[in-house]
Amino acid sequence: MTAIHLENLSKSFGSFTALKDMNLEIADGEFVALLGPSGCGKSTTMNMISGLLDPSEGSIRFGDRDMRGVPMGKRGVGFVFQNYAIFTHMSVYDNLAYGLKATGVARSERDRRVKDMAEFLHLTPMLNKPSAGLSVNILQRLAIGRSAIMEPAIFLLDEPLSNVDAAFRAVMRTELKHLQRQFRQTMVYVTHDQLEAMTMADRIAVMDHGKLLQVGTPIDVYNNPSNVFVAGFLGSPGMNLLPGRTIAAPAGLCADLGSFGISAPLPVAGLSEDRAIVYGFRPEHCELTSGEGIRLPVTFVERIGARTILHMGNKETSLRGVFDNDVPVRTGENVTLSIDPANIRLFDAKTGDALTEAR
Amino acid sequence: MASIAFNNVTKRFSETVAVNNVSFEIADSEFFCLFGPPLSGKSTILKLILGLEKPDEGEILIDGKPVNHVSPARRNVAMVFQNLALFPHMSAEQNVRFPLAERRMAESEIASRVAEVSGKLHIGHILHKSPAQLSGGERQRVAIARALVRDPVAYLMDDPISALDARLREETRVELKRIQNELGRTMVYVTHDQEEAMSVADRIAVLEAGSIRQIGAPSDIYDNPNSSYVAGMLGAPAMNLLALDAGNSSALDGALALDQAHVPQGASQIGIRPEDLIVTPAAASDETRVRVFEVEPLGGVTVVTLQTGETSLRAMVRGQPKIEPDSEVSLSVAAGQACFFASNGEALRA
Amino acid sequence: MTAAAIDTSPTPIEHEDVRDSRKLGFWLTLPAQLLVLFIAVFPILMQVYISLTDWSPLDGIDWWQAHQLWNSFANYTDLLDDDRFWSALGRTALVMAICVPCEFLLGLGLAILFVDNFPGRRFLYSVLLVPMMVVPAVAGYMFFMLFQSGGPVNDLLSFFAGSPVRIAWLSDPNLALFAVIVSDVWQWTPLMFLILLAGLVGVPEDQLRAATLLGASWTTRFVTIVLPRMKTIIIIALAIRVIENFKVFDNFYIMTGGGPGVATETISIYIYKVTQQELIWGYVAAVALVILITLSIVSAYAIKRMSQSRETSQ
Amino acid sequence: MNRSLPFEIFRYAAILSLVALSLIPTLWMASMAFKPIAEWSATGADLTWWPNSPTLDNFRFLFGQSSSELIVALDRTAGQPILSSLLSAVFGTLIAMISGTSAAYGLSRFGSGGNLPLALIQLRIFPPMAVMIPVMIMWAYLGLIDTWYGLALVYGIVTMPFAFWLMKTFFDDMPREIEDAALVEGCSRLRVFWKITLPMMRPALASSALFVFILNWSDYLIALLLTTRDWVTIPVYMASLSSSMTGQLYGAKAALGLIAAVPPVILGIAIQKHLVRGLTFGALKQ
Repeated sequence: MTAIHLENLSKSFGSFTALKDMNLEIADGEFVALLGPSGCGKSTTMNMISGLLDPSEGSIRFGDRDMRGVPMGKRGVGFVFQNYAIFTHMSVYDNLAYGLKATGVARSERDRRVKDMAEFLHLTPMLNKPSAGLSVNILQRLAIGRSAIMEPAIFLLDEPLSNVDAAFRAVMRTELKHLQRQFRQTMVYVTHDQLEAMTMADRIAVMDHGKLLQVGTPIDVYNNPSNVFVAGFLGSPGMNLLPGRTIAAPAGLCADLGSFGISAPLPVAGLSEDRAIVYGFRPEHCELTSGEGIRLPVTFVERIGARTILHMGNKETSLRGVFDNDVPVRTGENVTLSIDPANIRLFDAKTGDALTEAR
Repeated sequence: MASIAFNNVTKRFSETVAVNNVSFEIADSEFFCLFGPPLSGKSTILKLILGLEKPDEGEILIDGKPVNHVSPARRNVAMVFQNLALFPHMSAEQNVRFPLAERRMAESEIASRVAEVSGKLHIGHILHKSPAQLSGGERQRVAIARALVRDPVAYLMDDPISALDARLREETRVELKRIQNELGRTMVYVTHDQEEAMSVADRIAVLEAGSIRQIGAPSDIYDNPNSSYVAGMLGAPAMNLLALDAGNSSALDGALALDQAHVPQGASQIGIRPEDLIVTPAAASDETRVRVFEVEPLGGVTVVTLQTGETSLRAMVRGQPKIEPDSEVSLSVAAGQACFFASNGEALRA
Repeated sequence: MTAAAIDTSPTPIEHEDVRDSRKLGFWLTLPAQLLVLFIAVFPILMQVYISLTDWSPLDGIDWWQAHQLWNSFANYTDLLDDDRFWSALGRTALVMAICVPCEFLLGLGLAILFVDNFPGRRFLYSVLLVPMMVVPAVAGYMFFMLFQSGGPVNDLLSFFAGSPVRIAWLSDPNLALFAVIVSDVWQWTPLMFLILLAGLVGVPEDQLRAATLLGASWTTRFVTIVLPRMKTIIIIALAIRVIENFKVFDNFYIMTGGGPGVATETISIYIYKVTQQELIWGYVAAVALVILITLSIVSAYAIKRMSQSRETSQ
Repeated sequence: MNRSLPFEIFRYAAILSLVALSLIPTLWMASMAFKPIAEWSATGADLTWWPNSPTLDNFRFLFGQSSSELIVALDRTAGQPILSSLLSAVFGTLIAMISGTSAAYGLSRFGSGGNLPLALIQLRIFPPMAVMIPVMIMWAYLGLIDTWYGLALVYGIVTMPFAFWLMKTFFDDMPREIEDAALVEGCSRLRVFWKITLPMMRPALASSALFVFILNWSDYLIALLLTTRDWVTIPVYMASLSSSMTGQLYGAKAALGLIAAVPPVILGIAIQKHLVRGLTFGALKQ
């Protein structure tokens, strides 16, 4: 069980820089998710930690052991592949025992550790069965068990849930998170699905185009996104982002949101006037009100079981609000939205970075 | 315009029954969704409507007229296949023209219709390209244009957006709904994603192994499912199904108190939606407590997984409450929000 | 746009779809079935008929009157003590027992070297396939020139040996057999290399990586992951080469004509010579039938393996 | 996986030496094809790996010109055999492709054909010699001996199994829904096969046809049995290329060998990615 230190890690393939200057500390026993769209450099980072790729610059340290030049087999890395890479031509027992046998552990010792691990993962009844054709959650346990039995320094998981049936994925997420807490194992989980990162990770590292944008607890990254990309990427549906300009108003500095009217006073003090900003708020923070607020037409009502998503706005920008499923609104009606100022997030229009204090 | 009706239709492939005595009536210009797990007969029903498959029993009516013996071309029903089935060796324009060319339509008529449909679906700029050069979204719009160009009375879609990534799927389903509203044609839509079904459909038919378990508006099926199977199919996370304790006064060995008056006769299971389960930190006085197995924050809501003995259940709490894994909480359910099922899964009204 | 009225008058052909496809299916497979009937089934029946007689094209009577020379199973009994036949069969088996393993090991070795990508891989891959595509008769002639006593092989050997070497390869029974085997290995190793490389590349990359991460060395990975997953493909490659090698004729006959004496006379060359020179077609028909029967047993085994692999590769 | 340097050196050494070995026979014949008659049978010390004075005489000699050193010109030139090889291989390929492709489509789409698939594999497995006697009798009876079309018919039948199995795997790979999409527009099954399936299969048809052509072009035994004088193919003619005066006409035979060897090598490399599929009857796809 060790902490992982990534210092100024970069990787480029010819002229294409897959990863630029990444610094990340992963504490011992922590579950960190590398989250981002495809091509954002999360898999490159994982492959460098596992030793498949060598960094162009920067270093990787497990605890205080520098990993430069250490081959894959010697790094003590547990790895769960996208479709689990189970040795389907072997039995469950042989899969679990593979690592021990390959590194020459005595038969009796091997047998004991396999039986303990099978007991721990409820795999005992199927130990001697062939591993082909097992259900996907058993495959997940087998893949984790096969690596965990080698007591690895760190566990890497490469989007293991991506081709699992949607209904079953929720069960797998809970089970995986529970296993991680039981093993108290340092884990790095790579995914493009923000829901998986939010529900399982202790901390999320959001990446885009090879750069690490923000690292924080799910709630912290969700409530205080450091820039426009993170705000839009997290949450389903993502944060509403309205372009606007700051203007002086009797009640204080407000935002002129073009066709959507003037906003309530802005929560951020000390901003200059007539400055291009992005006015952001989460769909679930919208309240319908008869009084002051943003007036706009409802273009579409999506009733999805427990919640209803109202699509509002016009041709260029559309907003979304999430309400309970008994919200009495029909398509075509006009509504006024009021948003608690505490839930407003402002971003600089040019850089996209969050505006928290006067800048 | 066309209504589509099935009367006791059955279709067998060698020994498996793909469609088992199915009857339904799709109203004109309705957005009707066939929803169910993979291999539950959804695609076979589409092929029966289309005429690519012939029913072994029962009758299929389009606009009230029996069409069992009418060839696919003469039924004037179009379909967008799951992998879009564009002709790879033809350009996008040739693909869209194909249905009209096959019907030997006048060239001027073909040109005007193709222009109109490609305008509506914004594919005018890519008509010259071959399918291999198009993006996923563009290929899909060309497939839809090919289905619409001969102005069918109804069109069918077989799980068209399951290949797209999550964010694009959310936007495309709204787009599909908008196109269907605009054209006002009957649409039969197949999907296995429950959120997609509830979002787009006017009415949903929930299928299981070739037979229809329930038909109704999404909110209607969601609020009062007619069986535990249907209840489990809609809603994420799925409805909790708990065995009732003896005497029907509580569930989870007393951990969940129930108002006996509301529990109908013969009920053996209680179904509670995660959002209807109320979770409160256990006060010292509560003796029936439940352990928190796992807490999953989703941002807008938080899913709390609870465990007592062998059964586990989930609650969905709004916002970001301070609940720690392995802590103790007490449960209650809002009055009248639960469903009750008999031992055979049948829903029972209180 | 007005909706075209649905013309739902029942079309004349009932369920025309199902019947139409069955009819079309019949017409599509008819040409192939006729050809097979015309050149395989009918000839084999004719062959059985002739094999029970002493007929020969020189007797001046047409083959369907061959029953006049009826000798029932004499041909088959003669076959039992025809030692030239059995030595040819034995020699074919010997050639197979040497060629196929050599081609397999050389092919597997090359395939292992070609698994990873390296500069020049595509070019060298194509060049290595060349021998397989050369017309076998022409390959026979190439090696005929190479193994001449004054030819390049001796020249190379004398270069290495330091002193002039003039081995008469093609006129010594054992050396001639060695020469024809070299030509067969040269021509068909690329086929083994092609199939085994396709098998090696088919081994899932992530399973190999998983094994590496679990601490397995290259040899352990090869024995525990690669070979077991390639079992079916290896069997297919061997089955194909055994069957093809059994039929070998072209390069052997061009290089040595089955000589010196009968030193390189394989079963195909034996049948050819008996057919062309001794013209005892009744007897040859019996020999051919024995071969057909033994081979159809072997092919049934090969087909079972191939269809099994098609399931796994589906 | 990046390998250590010593392994890379070993890899190149092993591959290049094997490549060299595999090229020697072909290069020797190529060099012989351009050697003047004097260098044909040079042995020992004055054996030349590369022609000292390369000449095209051998090729001219093949096509009827009597070169100065050779006493007698050939009475029958190589033109006719080359034509015979071409005609029999091309038409044999046509017969194999037409019957094989339609049967493959019939089996792939409608499951018709009964035990045809199995019969086709077995047809391919039997040694030609084991079935040639009845064929020789029938061909003599039908007057097809020593004719290019007689030969083409046998080639068509013998290589039809390859065309059948290759095309069947290509048809199976093609998604059924593309044909359904055409059926829905009123195409009949035959029109779908003609207007949609075949045009889509053009690359597959081309590589299968080339594969079958290479097999037909490479035959020697069947031609040896079924042709005698007029329509002998290149390999059969090559064997007869020796004159009483100078024995083996090494240079001429090498030139003819080169002409025979070049087409299949070029075509083979052009379709190399389909070779695995063809040789294993579709059991293995690249």
